[in-house]
Amino acid sequence: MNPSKQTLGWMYQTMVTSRIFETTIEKIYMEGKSPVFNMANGPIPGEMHLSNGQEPVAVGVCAHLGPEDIVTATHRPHHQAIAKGVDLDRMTAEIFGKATGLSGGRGGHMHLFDPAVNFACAGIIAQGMGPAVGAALSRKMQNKPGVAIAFIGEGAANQGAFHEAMNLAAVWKLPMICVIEDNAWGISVAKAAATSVTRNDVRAAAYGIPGHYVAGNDPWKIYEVAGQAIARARAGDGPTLIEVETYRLAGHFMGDAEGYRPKGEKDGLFAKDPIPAMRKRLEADGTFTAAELDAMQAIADATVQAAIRFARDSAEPRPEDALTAVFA
Amino acid sequence: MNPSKQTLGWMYQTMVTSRIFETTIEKIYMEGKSPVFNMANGPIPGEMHLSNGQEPVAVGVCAHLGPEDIVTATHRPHHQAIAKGVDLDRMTAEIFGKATGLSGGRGGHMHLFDPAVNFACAGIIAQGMGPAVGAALSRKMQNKPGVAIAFIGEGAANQGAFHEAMNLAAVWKLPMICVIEDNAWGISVAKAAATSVTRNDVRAAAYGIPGHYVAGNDPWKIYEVAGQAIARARAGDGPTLIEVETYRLAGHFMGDAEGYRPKGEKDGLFAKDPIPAMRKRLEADGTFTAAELDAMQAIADATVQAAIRFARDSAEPRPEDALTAVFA
Amino acid sequence: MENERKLTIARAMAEAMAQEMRLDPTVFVMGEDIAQLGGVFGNTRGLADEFGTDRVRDTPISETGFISAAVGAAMDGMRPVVELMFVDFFGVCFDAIYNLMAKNIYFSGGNVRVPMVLMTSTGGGYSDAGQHSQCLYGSFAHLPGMKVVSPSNAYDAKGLMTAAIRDNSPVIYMFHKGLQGMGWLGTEAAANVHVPEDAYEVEIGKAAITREGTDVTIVSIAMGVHHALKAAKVLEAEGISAEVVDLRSLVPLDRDTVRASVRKTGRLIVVDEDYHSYGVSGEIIATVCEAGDITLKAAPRRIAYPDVPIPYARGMEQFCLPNPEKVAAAAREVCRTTVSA
Amino acid sequence: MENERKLTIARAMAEAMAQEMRLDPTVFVMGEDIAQLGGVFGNTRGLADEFGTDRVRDTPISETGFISAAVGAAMDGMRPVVELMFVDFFGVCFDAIYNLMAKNIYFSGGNVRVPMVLMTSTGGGYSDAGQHSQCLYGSFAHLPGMKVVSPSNAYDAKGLMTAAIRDNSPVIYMFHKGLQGMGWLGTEAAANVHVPEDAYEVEIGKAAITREGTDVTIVSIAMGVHHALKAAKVLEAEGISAEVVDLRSLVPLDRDTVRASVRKTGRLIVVDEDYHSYGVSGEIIATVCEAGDITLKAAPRRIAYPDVPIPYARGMEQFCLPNPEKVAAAAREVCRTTVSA
Ligand SMILES: Cc1ncc(C[n+]2csc(CCOP(=O)(O)OP(=O)(O)O)c2C)c(N)n1
Ligand SMILES: Cc1ncc(C[n+]2csc(CCOP(=O)(O)OP(=O)(O)O)c2C)c(N)n1
Ligand SMILES: [Mg+2]
Ligand SMILES: [Mg+2]
Repeated sequence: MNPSKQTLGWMYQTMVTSRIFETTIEKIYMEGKSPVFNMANGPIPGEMHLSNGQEPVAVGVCAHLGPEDIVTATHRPHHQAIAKGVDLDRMTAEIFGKATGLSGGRGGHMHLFDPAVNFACAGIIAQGMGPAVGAALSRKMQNKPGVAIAFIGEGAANQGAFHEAMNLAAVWKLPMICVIEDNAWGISVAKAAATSVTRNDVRAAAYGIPGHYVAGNDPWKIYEVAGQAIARARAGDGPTLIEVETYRLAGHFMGDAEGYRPKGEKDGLFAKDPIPAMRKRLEADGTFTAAELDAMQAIADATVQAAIRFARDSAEPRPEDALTAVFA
Repeated sequence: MNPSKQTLGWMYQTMVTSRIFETTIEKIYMEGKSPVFNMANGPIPGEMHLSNGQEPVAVGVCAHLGPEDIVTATHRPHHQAIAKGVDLDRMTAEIFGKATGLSGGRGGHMHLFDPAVNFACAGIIAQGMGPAVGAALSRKMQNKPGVAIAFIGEGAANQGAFHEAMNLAAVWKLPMICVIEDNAWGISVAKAAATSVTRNDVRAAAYGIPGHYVAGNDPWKIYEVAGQAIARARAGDGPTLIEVETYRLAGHFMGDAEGYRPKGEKDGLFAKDPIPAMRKRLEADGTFTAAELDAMQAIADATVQAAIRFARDSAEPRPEDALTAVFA
Repeated sequence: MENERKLTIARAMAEAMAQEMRLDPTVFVMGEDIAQLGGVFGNTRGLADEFGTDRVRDTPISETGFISAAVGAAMDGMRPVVELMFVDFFGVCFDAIYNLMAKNIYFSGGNVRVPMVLMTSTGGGYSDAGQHSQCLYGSFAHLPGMKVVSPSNAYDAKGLMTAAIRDNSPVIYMFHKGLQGMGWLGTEAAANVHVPEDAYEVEIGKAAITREGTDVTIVSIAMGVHHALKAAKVLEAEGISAEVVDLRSLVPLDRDTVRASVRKTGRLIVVDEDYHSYGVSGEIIATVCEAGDITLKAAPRRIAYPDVPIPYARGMEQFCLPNPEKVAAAAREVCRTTVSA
Repeated sequence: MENERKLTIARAMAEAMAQEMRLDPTVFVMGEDIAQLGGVFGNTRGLADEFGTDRVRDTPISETGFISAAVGAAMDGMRPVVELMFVDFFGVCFDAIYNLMAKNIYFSGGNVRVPMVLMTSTGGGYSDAGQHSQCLYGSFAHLPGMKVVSPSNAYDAKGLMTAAIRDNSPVIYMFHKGLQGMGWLGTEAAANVHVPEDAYEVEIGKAAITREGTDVTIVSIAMGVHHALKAAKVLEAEGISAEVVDLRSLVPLDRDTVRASVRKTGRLIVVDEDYHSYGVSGEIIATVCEAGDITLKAAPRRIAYPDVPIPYARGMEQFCLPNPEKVAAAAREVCRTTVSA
């Protein structure tokens, strides 16, 4: 299963959008946070988990999805949200804590909800597993189309919720897929120190379902493996477990000194940055010209800058509105 | 690894003790509960989960254990407690809610604690998994001998705690073994309706550890497989996952009408009752004479009757002592 | 009246679910042993026969899995009614409840609905020991984002279940085992009352004055209401007139009804089978005392479960539990004492 | 005095652990990111270097697994100090905490000990949103079998940690992120106080009168104590003398100290960063009102977190949080009002 030219263009442009979004957010996050770094300050307070380096997973999977499909994401949700088509203006406004944000500033960067494209995320490790299973169950019971993807980190595969949800999806043969982004680290703890198996795809055997491991953070391979799993789910053949090797180019969150990384690891990762790599390949195999790719980059940049502007220009929520929207 | 004659005698006698204990308890439990069955009444109130049929698992595993080894059991703990050497008098008194009980009547049949033989149990599904891992960790850190066995039901293998504990035991290579008693049912829910794999031993692959399935509720085979796993653990080679096919001859708890069982299932089970089967084989292969086996049965019976007498004759706890022993 | 149909709470709950399932195809029920077995406490009996095991589905013993799945289904347009067999088991799945189910509406700024009911059994009294006998009312009511109800009788049981299923927000529906109408749990007969056949709602958040009185207000919920009513009867013979307030709902809490009653009687007793400290009993007392316009004739009292795990032995458990005698004794005391003003 | 050694709470906690680890080989520390990283909130910094990663061990993200493992280790003679990174995560592992750790002593009739400490971070104020900013004091304090402490300053932090590690019963040790002395969390400087180098214990279950006063008692814990102290300073200038009670421990609760203070001042304000209803604030008010011998000059007041999930946006979060201004305003009100007796 090879991505079409159009899909490849979408994948590249989406990866670039995500990257530009994050490098822009990264800078803005630091506003008001120097000389003293205090999370509480600046236009974007609180924790900030960047996903740069992990874009291939988001686009390789979401290239197969429509708005009706469901994605549950994690505390590191930007790349997935962007790939799923979450309204970038309102998402950015949410990250700025503005009244125009997806939830009017109640959620913040770890709680982005866009029901229009069936996207949700959460700050608790593996918490999205069950909701993805439930959405898949809902579709199956209602005989409605749609698959549900739960993205988690490799560290989350050691959480009980992972096990319960996978078993449930398998027993009920639901159109659900768990995609594990293996970025080798759960904050400061290396995968090998936390996980009793080298690759989480082998855990599929515990549920009698297919398991796949994709090495190399490669958008093409991710696209292919995800495509098969999603087709399988749409055909009513049940869940799949996919683990993808990817790289976290930034710290766990902003402010992380990353002292736990072995020396030189970061340099190695930057050398493998998937965005220049994809660009190189797209140019080399003649899919797109440099000019076309530059144009995509320009569109991505404009999209992000517009979203930032929207967010900056939006009004703060009324403080007392904190007391509203508890119940539906 | 074949059990010695002495071990076989212990195994048989322990199985018979457990069986006589349960049939006796079964009768006493009904005292005061007719004509109207009300759990609150009689000398033994509350829920009562019988283990008859499942004795081979308890003796096949515990034959390899000494008092220093750790067992965490479940809501269905009698056979395991007896096989582990829990003080039967005080255990019985606890089930009668007496002051002389293992915890002076505070725990009851689902909360039997005998620190002298490192036995504990719990009423929450899979709750004993973590404590077994922790006891194994304690031994490893202190360089003290001992393995920890967590007994659970096949239904418990779908609980998150199972997954987290197995991964932890494997990552830390601890002397811990999980023994799953597969009695085909979790209350009224059949294994196939709850579990995405036919046999839970395949889940060992999710932790990179050995997994074994023992068919036929066979004390000899259980002894052998458990023996290998325990030797492995004692040698420092880490955990094992074992599932044993066994049979629940009674209802889930007393009062269960068992309407969910397919017709004829119970008859089939009684035909496979492991105690007469073991007796037959021990006689047939000349290990013990009928008279010897009768003598064991008589000892078992006397042991149980003495425990019942002890419990019946013991004083009730003082009601106000309910307020004591909250803190150590 | 004599010929009016009486139901147990268990049957009233099942009837409400069945009626809503007939009306609304998105309603479904899920939990352990709720299909073929009809629920360990009888409250889903008959549903699998009528609606099939697709809509009435047994689950694995994976509370985190299926409760968080219910949240996902609810966000996707379904109306799940989920059972946590004993409330005591909330510890294995509380993240799915308090941190997910209860918060997603807020996190979405009200843009998603989470129309689900989590029903769970509470209560002791039959020696089921420390992991099967708790009420934990306070543990749920303390945390924002979920409504919390608990009926004391079958009429309320049906009406609250109907209201809960129709609610677009998550509702915790706590049913006390001793009121279920299951003989094997030694059921309280007074919970079996007339239940109309047609569907109706009991408003979530409205307390009921179950008995009017003038000397002392006894506030409680679920089983405690029956203790209060029995005490009130005894007290009446002694010339003490007790008003009994059945909260029915802890979230929202009908503070107005509680305050109005105490404003009238000047005396307050709270009966709570949940643990004593940091729970329902303290909240009700604080609600009255902080009002500022209520003059108490005696210090408020609470009959609650002491702060100890629930013991197995009958004598010990009964020593700890609230009962009509304890309530009556407290009422006598507060009616004797008068605060020197 | 000027030259006395001051520590942050984070360092005081680490020092207590290190000293106990030197004394007692059974003490060990376990949690996520506590070894090489030294704890996300700095409270285990340096321990892995001194004691190695066998005794200071990073865990997988498996809170149920490692907390229940700690219970097993504690029952087997070890003294684990375990970290739950944010208290907000308690939902994924509460069974291991409230139903296992807290109950095994009782279930065993006192025949086993469970000497373990569960330390966990609490509190908001820096826009970490609804799953990383809660206090949940009441959720832990409500359930029997675990002691619950929370220091407001480094002296108490060290002494309570030492006492907790030496205790044979489980202790929940809650540290407020805003008091940790981690600059990136905008720390409260007044929490950094003199800490003696030698090991010492602060008794679990004893409140402290942090400031004496005569007009109003302000009861709080952890961060709330600093709000109270700041308010007291402002009030002093206005002629209102506030007494500040730092509970330090919620279980056991030092009801005597609270009551004695209110008996003296006649007025009560509770400051609680945990949710308003069914929690700490209600319990403290009830404790005073049910005493029977305390005449209040004004209705008790509470400044607590409203019953809503914690919002992300700065303005919304600050609107909800207790702060010195809200405390001072409430104090002015209660000191103006006098209950008509
Ligand atoms: C239940 C729970 N435990 C711990 C945390 C704290 N935490 C946040 S992110 C994280 C690491 C997650 O690692 P991984 O799943 O690999 O995702 P990554 O951060 O690498 O994307 C941890 C431990 C949490 N949010 N929830
Ligand atoms: C967390 C939790 N969920 C549900 C229950 C109720 N429950 C008690 S026993 C049981 C069935 C257990 O099945 P299995 O593990 O196979 O053990 P068995 O009863 O067959 O021995 C259930 C669901 C419980 N005690 N704890
Ligand atoms: Mg990771
Ligand atoms: Mg079973």
